[in-house]
Amino acid sequence: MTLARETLIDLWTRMIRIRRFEDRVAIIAANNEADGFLHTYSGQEAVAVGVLPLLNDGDAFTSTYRNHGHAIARNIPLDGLAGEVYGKANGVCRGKGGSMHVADQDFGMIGGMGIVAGGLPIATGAAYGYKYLGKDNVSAAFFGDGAVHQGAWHESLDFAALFQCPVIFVCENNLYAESTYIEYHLNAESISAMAAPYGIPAVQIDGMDVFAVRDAMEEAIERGRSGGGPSLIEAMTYRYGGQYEGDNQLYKPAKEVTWWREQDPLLRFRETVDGIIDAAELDAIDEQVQAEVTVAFDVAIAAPWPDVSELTTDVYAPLA
Amino acid sequence: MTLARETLIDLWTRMIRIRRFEDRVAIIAANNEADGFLHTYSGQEAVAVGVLPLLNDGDAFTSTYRNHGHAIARNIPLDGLAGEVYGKANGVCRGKGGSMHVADQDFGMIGGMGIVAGGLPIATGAAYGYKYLGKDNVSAAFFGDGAVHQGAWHESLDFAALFQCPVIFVCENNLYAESTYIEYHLNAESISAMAAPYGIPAVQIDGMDVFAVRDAMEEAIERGRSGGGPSLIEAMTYRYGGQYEGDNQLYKPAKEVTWWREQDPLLRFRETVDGIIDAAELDAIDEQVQAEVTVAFDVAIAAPWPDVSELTTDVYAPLA
Amino acid sequence: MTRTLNIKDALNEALRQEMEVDSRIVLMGEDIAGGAGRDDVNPEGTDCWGGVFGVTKDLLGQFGRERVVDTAIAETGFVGAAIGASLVGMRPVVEIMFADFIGTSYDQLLNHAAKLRYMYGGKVSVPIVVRTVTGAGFRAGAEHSQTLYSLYTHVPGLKVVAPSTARDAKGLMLSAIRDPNPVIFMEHKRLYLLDDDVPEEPYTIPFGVARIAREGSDVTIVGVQKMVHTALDAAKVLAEQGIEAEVIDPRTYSPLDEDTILGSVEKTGRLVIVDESHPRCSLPTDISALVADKGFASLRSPIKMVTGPHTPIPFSPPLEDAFIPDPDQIVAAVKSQFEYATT
Amino acid sequence: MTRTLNIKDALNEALRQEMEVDSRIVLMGEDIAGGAGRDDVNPEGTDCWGGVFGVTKDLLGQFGRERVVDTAIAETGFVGAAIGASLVGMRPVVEIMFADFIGTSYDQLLNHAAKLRYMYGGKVSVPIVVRTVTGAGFRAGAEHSQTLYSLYTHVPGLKVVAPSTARDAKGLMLSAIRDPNPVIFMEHKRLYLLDDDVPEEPYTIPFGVARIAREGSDVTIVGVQKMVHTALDAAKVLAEQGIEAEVIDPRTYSPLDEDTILGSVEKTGRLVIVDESHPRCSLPTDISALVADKGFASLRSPIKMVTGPHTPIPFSPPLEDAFIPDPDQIVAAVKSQFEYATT
Ligand SMILES: Cc1ncc(C[n+]2csc(CCOP(=O)(O)OP(=O)(O)O)c2C)c(N)n1
Ligand SMILES: Cc1ncc(C[n+]2csc(CCOP(=O)(O)OP(=O)(O)O)c2C)c(N)n1
Ligand SMILES: [Mg+2]
Ligand SMILES: [Mg+2]
Repeated sequence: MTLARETLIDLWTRMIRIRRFEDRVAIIAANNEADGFLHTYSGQEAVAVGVLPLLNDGDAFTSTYRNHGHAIARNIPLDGLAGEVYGKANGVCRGKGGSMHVADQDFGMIGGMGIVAGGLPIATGAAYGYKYLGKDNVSAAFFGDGAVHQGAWHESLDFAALFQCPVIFVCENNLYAESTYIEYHLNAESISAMAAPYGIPAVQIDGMDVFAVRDAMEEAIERGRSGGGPSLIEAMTYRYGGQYEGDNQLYKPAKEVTWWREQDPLLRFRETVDGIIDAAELDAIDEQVQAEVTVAFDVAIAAPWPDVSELTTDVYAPLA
Repeated sequence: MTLARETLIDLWTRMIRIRRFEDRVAIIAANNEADGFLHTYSGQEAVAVGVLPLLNDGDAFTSTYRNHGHAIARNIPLDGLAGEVYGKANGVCRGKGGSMHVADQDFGMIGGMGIVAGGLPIATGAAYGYKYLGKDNVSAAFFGDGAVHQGAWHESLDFAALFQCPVIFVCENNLYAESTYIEYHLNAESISAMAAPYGIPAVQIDGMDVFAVRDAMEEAIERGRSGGGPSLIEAMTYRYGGQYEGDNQLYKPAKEVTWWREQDPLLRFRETVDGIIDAAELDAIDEQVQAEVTVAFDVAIAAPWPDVSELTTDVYAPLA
Repeated sequence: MTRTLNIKDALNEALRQEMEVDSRIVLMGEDIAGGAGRDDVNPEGTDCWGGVFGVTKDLLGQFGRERVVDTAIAETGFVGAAIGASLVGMRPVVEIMFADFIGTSYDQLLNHAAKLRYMYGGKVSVPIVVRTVTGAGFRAGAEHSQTLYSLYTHVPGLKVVAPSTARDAKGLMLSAIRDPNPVIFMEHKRLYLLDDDVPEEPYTIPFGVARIAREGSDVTIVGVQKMVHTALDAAKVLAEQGIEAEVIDPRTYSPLDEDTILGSVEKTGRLVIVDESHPRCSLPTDISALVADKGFASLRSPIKMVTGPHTPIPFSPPLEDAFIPDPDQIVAAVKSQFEYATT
Repeated sequence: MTRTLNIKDALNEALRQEMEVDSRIVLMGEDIAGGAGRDDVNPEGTDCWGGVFGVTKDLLGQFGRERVVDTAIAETGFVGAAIGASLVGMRPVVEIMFADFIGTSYDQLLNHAAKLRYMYGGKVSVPIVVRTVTGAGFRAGAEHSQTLYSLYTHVPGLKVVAPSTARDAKGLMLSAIRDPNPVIFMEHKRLYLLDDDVPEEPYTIPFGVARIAREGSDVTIVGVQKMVHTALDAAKVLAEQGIEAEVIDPRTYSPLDEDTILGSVEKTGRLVIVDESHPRCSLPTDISALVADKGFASLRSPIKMVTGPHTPIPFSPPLEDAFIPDPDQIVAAVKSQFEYATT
């Protein structure tokens, strides 16, 4: 383990924060305490936390409807995130976006997008912009295993390759697109194999191992910043929740669930740092994070609704 | 040469008919005798004639704006084609389509489509339909080298592979997408290489050699009819005209033009059949074809315009 | 024989009944059965989803994966494939999961489904049905709540249908499947559970014939899909105040039953159109313009439109509620017309 | 200082002048320079196309391939990339070669360009310009002749601009580029060669301000883009018959200058709207509905719309000519209004 102790603690903190936040979201959903489609990220923590802390200020990324984990991995404050889940005035988007459209550009998070593969052209364009403007920033685009069939997916990789944009395409391959199993819909050997015709370097990695993700991301970022163009990372992972809360997941074999639960990214992290960091220390962080989550939701619940006048604001930016 | 003499004569007749028809179209365009964008097929004859005579009754194909050659290779009568170029009532589409939208389903020609890659999903669906209906038909989809960047291209190959549709994707790689050279825009080694992730068998062939095209098509058709799913053929070819008539083609190096002119499909055909068919016989067919073309255009010129009342017909099919 | 069914189940029944008698019909879409690739896990013939809203529930069990086809997430691919399949003799019914996703397949509808017949001189037709889900009020945010009726209605060659009751849903779906043209069939997500008396046997409702949801003599209110019900609520309030509203549900937007609307306005002299869509170049403007031309002589007061604002649809519950027209706004619009008449 | 320029050249000048002072601007599109990958063949800095209609001609020579970027044929890719680039500080101006191709990139405009600012609580803006080419009359057939103004105007978050003169084209283009919002800039292919006096120096024309192309007191005719000129032709004929038409060019459809239209109708009492688009859920219905509500009291006769029919656009020259509204139809519409007034 070559990482500094404080980095390890930081990775753990972000991962456990995602898990505890989503635990709460699942309860809220089960109790019908919040509206809308809620897509939880539990199980996939190692991907967000392997990727996102490595972005610099000025870098950017696009996310999907399954974005809480991405927001938390970027240290977007939990109360604003909880507020957005409810649609409260304290939400990061003042409640206008909701759970599927969390965004905070101050943290590089262009935003959560509800259209499958819809964010990829935009992340690609951000990278194009960096290159044009002479900045050494990179962008990242998260997408799922189901997104590779979209025309937008193809056109993004195509554009990125043509103009050698420093964008990193991060596939969270959790084996399911809604209720559809990957072996049904994927024509290729793997998603990383699909990058070949574009000449985009691609790797398939263990997405339950935050260190493996981080290594792949470091390589991709290095490539991007040094003018080497786009990369694709296929992180094999698993979502514990349904497509959204309420999905009964009849399509998942029990054995598969058990196997992946044994790969739990938090568990794997504990194993890796065994002997370096005391379990009690990790537990203490967990407890502290749980308190944070409670406070965040308390704040959100107490927060006012946006004023109805906000319905018609923010449609157009004012002329300079 | 294992092909029967009459087949050879037939191939020659269709190829020279395309060339002579397009010669006339070029003159018409130069003299401003017909309206609209006119995309000629000269130089690419071996592709259409290698592919299309092999389709059976009940098979179908989609074409592009550059479709005269495809229509002629299917033996669609020249007068209806010439009429369509003018927009006359005797046109195959009664003048409503025009040069870019030639169609005659009685000949399996679903039609010419003006949207790059727009026909691919439709040809794929026709093949899907054949399979569902238990027919052993196949479909084909023509597209250019520029079309591979479209989302629709990707989604078509993807769908065809997923459902193992008996569709043959025929790329007419003439090195240019409008004025843009293939080495600028293509990320892959070749277009045939782009089929790999879909698991679609693909070949790159000499598209100036009608026999090479025919061989590849025979193999693809055999695959399709026997349940082996889709295929892709990349035929390397060259268009002698501009993107459309009037394009001054400043982007083509003279050397390149000369080289490809030496590969002329008619010339190549003559070389191949040298010793089997007398040059004089081929010349005689050429002359006869020229007379046919003259008659077809005479008919078209003499034909009436569609009645203005036709403006509002054919929008909706009547209820049964 | 009629029973009570909700819209979801009425649509399901229409699909089932027609599939039973016409083997050319296949259903295609994302997770319309569900569990594709996992038939080892699901008990034989069980669909684990049956569509996000359950409209295609249990059809897999009866018809199998050949006819209830889960696709990849590739709307251009499968909408285009449906067009192609229809050209060789099939009758595909495809689902675009949310109307908001129109942009991912719009070219296939705009330039192909809608135009092939015309461009090709009347020789072909494209008998497909595109089912899609409209509407706000589900807390689904800006990209899963739009209606977008006008984006389809503008396009010659498409037919556009949007039922507001279960009885209409079944009859219109059967008409849609049997229609030889491309039909966009719009289902409102907040109406799926609405009950109505629905005949058991198959029946069709012709396109281009509006339904008069309530008769009245004082004002005509045209409701667009879910807004039919909001208009009926408003009509009750108005009735208490002595104003009898006639509420019209056009049911199909292309073709539009112009005569029923014009006839009603001739009787009432007043027109209010209610739609949750954005206001610009919309169905309300379409209907208003119709009447401002052909029904002008009957009009006694300004034509009022009650619509969503020119803003994306917000997630936040109070904002979304404010986005959607409510009965009060309709009542106020009607009242303004009566005040106008007396000034 | 003004000189005579046509619309094509006025647009070219606007792009050039703004690119000279703002290095954040890049142009992107298919063959907007031309000859990409063949710079060995073309004399240094020569574009062999400069766009299909030559609007971007010679800009390559001045700005190079870094700023005049030929893309692959992938509208979703490059429109989306423009959105992303705008978010990190660029000002992309992209070309969708024909408005008909909207379907290949519509999702990026509908759900992203138009909505990001709103969904994300006002923190971002998307300063892109999407140039595209509209209109019939070029014998370009059903898939290269549409206008489709309403498909953009319906969408909150987009601005929609469509100049009908060279002076407006230049001033509106400069406003479009400087606007912090996504602007759809629609250029009519049959107007490119139309001359006008155009100031040499850069200038802007604000959005939402209509141009009164002709003053008149008897009837208001609103012309949509090219139809402004057809309306002016009709106005001449009408003038000979003693009817003075006021002809209004809204210039921008979103935002729309409601006041100028309402003010004119207040004066004239009659409204005719002329548009070559398909009639349903269109700009004419939008404008008619506006006046049938807010201008009702001024109206002396039915609002008439002169539009293309509800059919795809035919290729055949006489059919296409019949598709496009002509001055006679406008005159007839106005006459019908005067006859109405006297019955
Ligand atoms: C264009 C489009 N089509 C369909 C949907 C509906 N939809 C939302 S999520 C989803 C599945 C996506 O699966 P995947 O890409 O694997 O992402 P995951 O949810 O597993 O992270 C689908 C089909 C959508 N949002 N956008
Ligand atoms: C979606 C779309 N984008 C752009 C165009 C404009 N366009 C027409 S032909 C063409 C070039 C196509 O090149 P290629 O696919 O190589 O075909 P070729 O003409 O060489 O046969 C372009 C860009 C179009 N018709 N459709
Ligand atoms: Mg997935
Ligand atoms: Mg080409």
